Amino acid sequence: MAKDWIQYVNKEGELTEGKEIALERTECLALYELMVTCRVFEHKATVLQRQGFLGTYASGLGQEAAQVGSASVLQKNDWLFPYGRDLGAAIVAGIPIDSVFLWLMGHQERWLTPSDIHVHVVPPAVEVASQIPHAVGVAWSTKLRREPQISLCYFGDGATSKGDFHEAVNMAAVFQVPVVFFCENNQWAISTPFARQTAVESIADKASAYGLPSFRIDGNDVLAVYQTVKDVTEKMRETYQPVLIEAVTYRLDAHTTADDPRRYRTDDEVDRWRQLDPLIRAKSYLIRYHQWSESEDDALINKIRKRVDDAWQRANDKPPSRLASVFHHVFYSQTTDLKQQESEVQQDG
Amino acid sequence: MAKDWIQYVNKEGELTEGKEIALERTECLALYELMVTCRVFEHKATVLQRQGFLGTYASGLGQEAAQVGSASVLQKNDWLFPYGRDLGAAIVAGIPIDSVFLWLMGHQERWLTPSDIHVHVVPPAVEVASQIPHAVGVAWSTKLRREPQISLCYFGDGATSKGDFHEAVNMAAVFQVPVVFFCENNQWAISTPFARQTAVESIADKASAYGLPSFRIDGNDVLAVYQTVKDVTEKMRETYQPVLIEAVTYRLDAHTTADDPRRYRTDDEVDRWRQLDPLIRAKSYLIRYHQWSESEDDALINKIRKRVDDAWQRANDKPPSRLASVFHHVFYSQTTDLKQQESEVQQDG
Amino acid sequence: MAELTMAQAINQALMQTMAQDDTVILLGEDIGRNGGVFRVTKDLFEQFGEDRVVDTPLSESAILGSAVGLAMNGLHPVAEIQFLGFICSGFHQIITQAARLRSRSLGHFTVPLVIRAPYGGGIGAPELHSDSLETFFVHSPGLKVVVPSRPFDAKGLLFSAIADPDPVIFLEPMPLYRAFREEVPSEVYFEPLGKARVVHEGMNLTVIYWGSPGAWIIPTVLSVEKATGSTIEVIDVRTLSPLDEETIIASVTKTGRVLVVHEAVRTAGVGAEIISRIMAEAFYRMEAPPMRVCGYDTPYPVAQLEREWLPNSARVERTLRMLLEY
Amino acid sequence: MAELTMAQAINQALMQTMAQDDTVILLGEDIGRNGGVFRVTKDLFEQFGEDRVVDTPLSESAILGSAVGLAMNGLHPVAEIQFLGFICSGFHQIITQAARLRSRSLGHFTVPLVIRAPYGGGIGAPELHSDSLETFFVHSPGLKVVVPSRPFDAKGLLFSAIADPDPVIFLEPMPLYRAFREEVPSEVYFEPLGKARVVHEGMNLTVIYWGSPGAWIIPTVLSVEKATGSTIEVIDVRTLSPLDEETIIASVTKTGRVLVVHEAVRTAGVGAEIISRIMAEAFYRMEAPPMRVCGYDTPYPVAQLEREWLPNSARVERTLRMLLEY
Ligand SMILES: Cc1ncc(C[n+]2csc(CCOP(=O)(O)OP(=O)(O)O)c2C)c(N)n1
Ligand SMILES: Cc1ncc(C[n+]2csc(CCOP(=O)(O)OP(=O)(O)O)c2C)c(N)n1
Ligand SMILES: [Mg+2]
Ligand SMILES: [Mg+2]
Repeated sequence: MAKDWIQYVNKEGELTEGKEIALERTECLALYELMVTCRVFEHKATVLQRQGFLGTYASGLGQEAAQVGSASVLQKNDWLFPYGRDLGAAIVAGIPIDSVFLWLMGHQERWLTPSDIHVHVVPPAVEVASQIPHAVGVAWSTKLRREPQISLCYFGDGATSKGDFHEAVNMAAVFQVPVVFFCENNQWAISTPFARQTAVESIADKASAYGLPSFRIDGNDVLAVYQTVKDVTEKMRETYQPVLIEAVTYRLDAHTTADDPRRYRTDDEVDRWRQLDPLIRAKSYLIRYHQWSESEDDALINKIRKRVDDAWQRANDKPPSRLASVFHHVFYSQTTDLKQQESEVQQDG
Repeated sequence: MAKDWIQYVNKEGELTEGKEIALERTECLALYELMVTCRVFEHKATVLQRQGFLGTYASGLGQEAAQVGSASVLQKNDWLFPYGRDLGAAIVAGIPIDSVFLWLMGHQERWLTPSDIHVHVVPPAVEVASQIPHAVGVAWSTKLRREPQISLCYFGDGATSKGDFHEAVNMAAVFQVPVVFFCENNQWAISTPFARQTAVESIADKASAYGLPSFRIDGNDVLAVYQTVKDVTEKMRETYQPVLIEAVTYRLDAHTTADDPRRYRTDDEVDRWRQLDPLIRAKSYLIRYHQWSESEDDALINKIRKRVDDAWQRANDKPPSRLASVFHHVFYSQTTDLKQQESEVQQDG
Repeated sequence: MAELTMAQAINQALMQTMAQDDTVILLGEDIGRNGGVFRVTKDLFEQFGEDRVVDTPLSESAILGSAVGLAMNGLHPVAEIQFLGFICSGFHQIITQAARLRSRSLGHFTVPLVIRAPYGGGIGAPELHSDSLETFFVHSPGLKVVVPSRPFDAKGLLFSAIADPDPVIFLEPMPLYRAFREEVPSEVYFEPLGKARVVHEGMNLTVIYWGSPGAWIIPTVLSVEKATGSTIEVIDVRTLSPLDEETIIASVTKTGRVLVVHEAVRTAGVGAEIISRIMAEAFYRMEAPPMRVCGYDTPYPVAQLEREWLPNSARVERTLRMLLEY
Repeated sequence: MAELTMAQAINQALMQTMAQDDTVILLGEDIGRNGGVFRVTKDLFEQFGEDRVVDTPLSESAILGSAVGLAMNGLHPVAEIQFLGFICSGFHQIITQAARLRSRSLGHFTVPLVIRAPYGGGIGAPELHSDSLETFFVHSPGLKVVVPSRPFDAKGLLFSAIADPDPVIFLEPMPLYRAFREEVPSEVYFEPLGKARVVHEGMNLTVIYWGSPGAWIIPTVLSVEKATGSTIEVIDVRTLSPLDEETIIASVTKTGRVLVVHEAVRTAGVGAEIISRIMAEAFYRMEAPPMRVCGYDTPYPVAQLEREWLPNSARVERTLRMLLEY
């Protein structure tokens, strides 16, 4: 479909003409392992949701290259602003899988952040685009302190229609603060196709309204994503200049487990994109250039399945939530009102 | 300063090379008379404000060409969405001057619209950018009815930083509804210079994010404004395609009567723009090409002064506002609550 | 008469209004081909086409703001906000714009707009999908606020809302969309805005509610009546703005005791307004302190806790007994 | 001690906090070189430079949203909204974001943010410049809401607001910016959030207010006291969230009569919450119906009508007499 995008590896897993890849085998394998982790997690979550263990779930199936390629660039104390479909990215950045399960269970310990986490991972934005100004503020704070940290802010194609996208990107450009605005253009916002979201053909085009550099990349090519985000952020750590990246990808699954995509898109379209599956591509690349084998692949998948299953076990073993927890964390010090309401509950209980 | 803008008449009042003007003397004079009306109104209002008759007042001094050139293109049943500095444009479109004075007085009969008005003039937007989605909705309604009416929506450079600008322009482009998004880029938003509003050099550049055609015009050249808006709207009445126009102009006066611009901008800058005063230019053009004379000019100004003075007289003669009026026009049918609150007031009164 | 769920009743009202009146158009996110995330606008796209059932970009402010413009020029837009929590990013277009255009223009411009939104808790949804924000609108003059709690009302109130010459916020309790069916007349009918409904008559206490508690309040009340020998009047307010003070005052004047139940957080909720009016008008008739069972003063909780956090049968029963013993 | 206006007292608090603590930064429209449209941030730009006193683009949502981000990473932003009415277009960044980030992240991320806004009526401003919207914030758990009514409180409360680890909405009554001066300590001091102030003691009636009525309420009360021989207790709530229920209940328990005065429209205003709490806690002590003198339930009126529309001395006096005669 698209022209003028950055691609390193084509859908057959071959290096795109004129491109070189600086990554060693182990580095490529590490990216692949993360993608497999996301994929296995997506499958597990979908199954658990069907079994009634999790609430409505928005799968990132098909967007693993975009998420892994970008999130794995982050360094210590960088910031990640995921939205609700970026659970894979959050896992890559260090949120434990069991914590993500707890979030999906609607457990009181949702999004518990380990104290030794390397990257600041903000809880996923549920209100579309609301996280974008936050990322600008955090980036602004790092710039004010002359620190090299950057903020990586994810959002979907739908989010670009929101005022918050506009106000935040504009402000970042005015103040030149180090945010990577990373759009996972997965072609749909629930049932709304990209063409109904905007009259332009590419999100990357929107950068010219703000005076930002922008890049359009093959979002199903993990190496293109990784290399672009790496180059962009290395520069950004010195220049503080914000950048808009559009990763062209596709939501292979339903919008959420409550959605039936057959109402609004064709199987044909989905099939076409299935052929561009980022995992297949990465695997083909590994086989072609790094002697990756099916048996190694199976072993990897099994290892990760076990890891995800164990995480689920830990999440499921948590004691159920207790209402008393809601009265904490509203404020730093509990107010008299909340103290009283908590004690009412306890009397009742 | 700017390149790539549309100009018909330069600051000496000479026709710009390669341009032709199709307007007759009487048509040019009509535009000039409207500009003089705006200017005389601005002066009168400023004086009345100082004398304590009016509330805070935002003068459009220096923006007369932009306002008159655009608003006078409107035809029967077109829609005008002014913002608070567009009182001149509203007068051009048919709001009686006394009604505008009442609005500025904070009188209950603010913005009383004559029933035989030709253009729908919405009360000026006080909340920056809030009118832009309204203009889109109205344009949408005319398109749905296959009617040729267009909506002319004014806003300042500051307004382009608002989410409402973005969401509305984007939506207009997606649905292709007939709005002229007309930005009076007067270089300042109160004390905030244009360069602090956006990192790009021109508002017209922002159109590429939405897929709209855009034009950048010399906003102090009434003929350039008139001709551009005329061409754009003629086409729009058939194609329904929205357009973004940036009229480059300058706010010669303070932001409002409560503002002291010497805190944030230099006299030099203001002086430079004074030389580009749209009235001087239009007058020079008339003198040069249409034998306009100083004595005719004086007579015109006097005629208009009288007209504005009379309007003020009528406004000032209105009986003062009565609190009872606030309980009407909240809803079409007064609610029991409001009925009761009104009667309380009347008992008190 | 067919037995319909509330989702079906609303769908039918939209279908019939649109068939009768081609100035009615719908706009919102995913309401067209997808029929809405709750399928409330199902089949309308197929029936009326994309000019009248419009999937918009993901832009709450532009949805609401352009709906204001549509309404100003004689159309009757029905805008959907996908979940009430997401109305906050278009809030100004309601509070400072839709609600004030009539008074701003002395009636020259008007905004016959309905804003529909699924709302309230209890379906295990993610964060921000379950908030009860009605107070914001009740506190904003120029808006009407309607909350049906059964299919019959939903249909009849929606007709009235669309016919109303002013902006109406029409809140649809999500758990009630498919909670139960009831007989709903197939024709067009108008339930008046601003009129509460006495659901159950009683002499000793008045319970006032709106929305989701409608699904369980009567059994709860019946069991307390049975256990205590008292009789309890139950009022479904249905319209939160304007409030039907008359019905409320008449009831508490008779009973002398009142409990207001709402899902919104307690502090500064609409329950406070109702109690204040009761105390202003029926001070000497009250025999016990007016009470409230509401959401606690915290952000809406995670799914595992919502049933306990929300007003529920146990909490209401306990409070009713306390009130009756006063 | 110098005699300062409230504008000066706020300015001094900002100046001193910023001098002591370089994590405090200001952002907003026209607060820098221009010193704010009310000159409240005067000289701060010159003193602390453009990195710490930042003129932003005209973007309420990005001001508030980026301030959330600044606060999340350890700064203490003080964001100014030029007039409270304009907060509505960034509303979600407060209600769904700033207020909830602590609970959403179980305390891992916090938002020590102060949002300052001039507010209230009485200065003849254009539309949307005079709205009292405090109810919205009081009804949103996770926010504190502060309204000073005199220079001394303004300074001491602002220090506390900036030191507070949670988001605080700090509302500055416009007519009080320069209405009067009073002695304000030159040093840093903290007036506690969540504590009301008994301004005047009395036995027969309690008047509760916040903000602008502070400029005229005492003379009004004194004249009623004199004319009736009663004594009237006057409470400046100062913090609307959390409410100082203790002080309020203690007072009405003693007086048995209450009047709440606020500029916000009456229906679902904070007055309703205060009355509901009073009736819950002091039902048997009340000797007369609780009353309210508030803005009427209409959009804020044109300048020529605001003095009559707002609570004013005449309206309050009349209601006090009525209450005392009950
Ligand atoms: C402000 C807001 N409006 C509506 C919604 C409901 N909603 C959740 S996801 C979604 C679509 C988002 O599309 P996009 O940004 O493209 O992300 P994707 O789901 O495709 O990954 C919508 C409308 C929301 N969460 N927030
Ligand atoms: C949403 C909003 N924020 C802030 C204000 C206060 N304000 C009034 S005019 C103005 C500047 C507007 O600048 P611009 O759009 O360039 O128009 P100009 O005044 O220059 O004509 C501001 C900040 C407002 N009216 N509305
Ligand atoms: Mg998408
Ligand atoms: Mg400007």
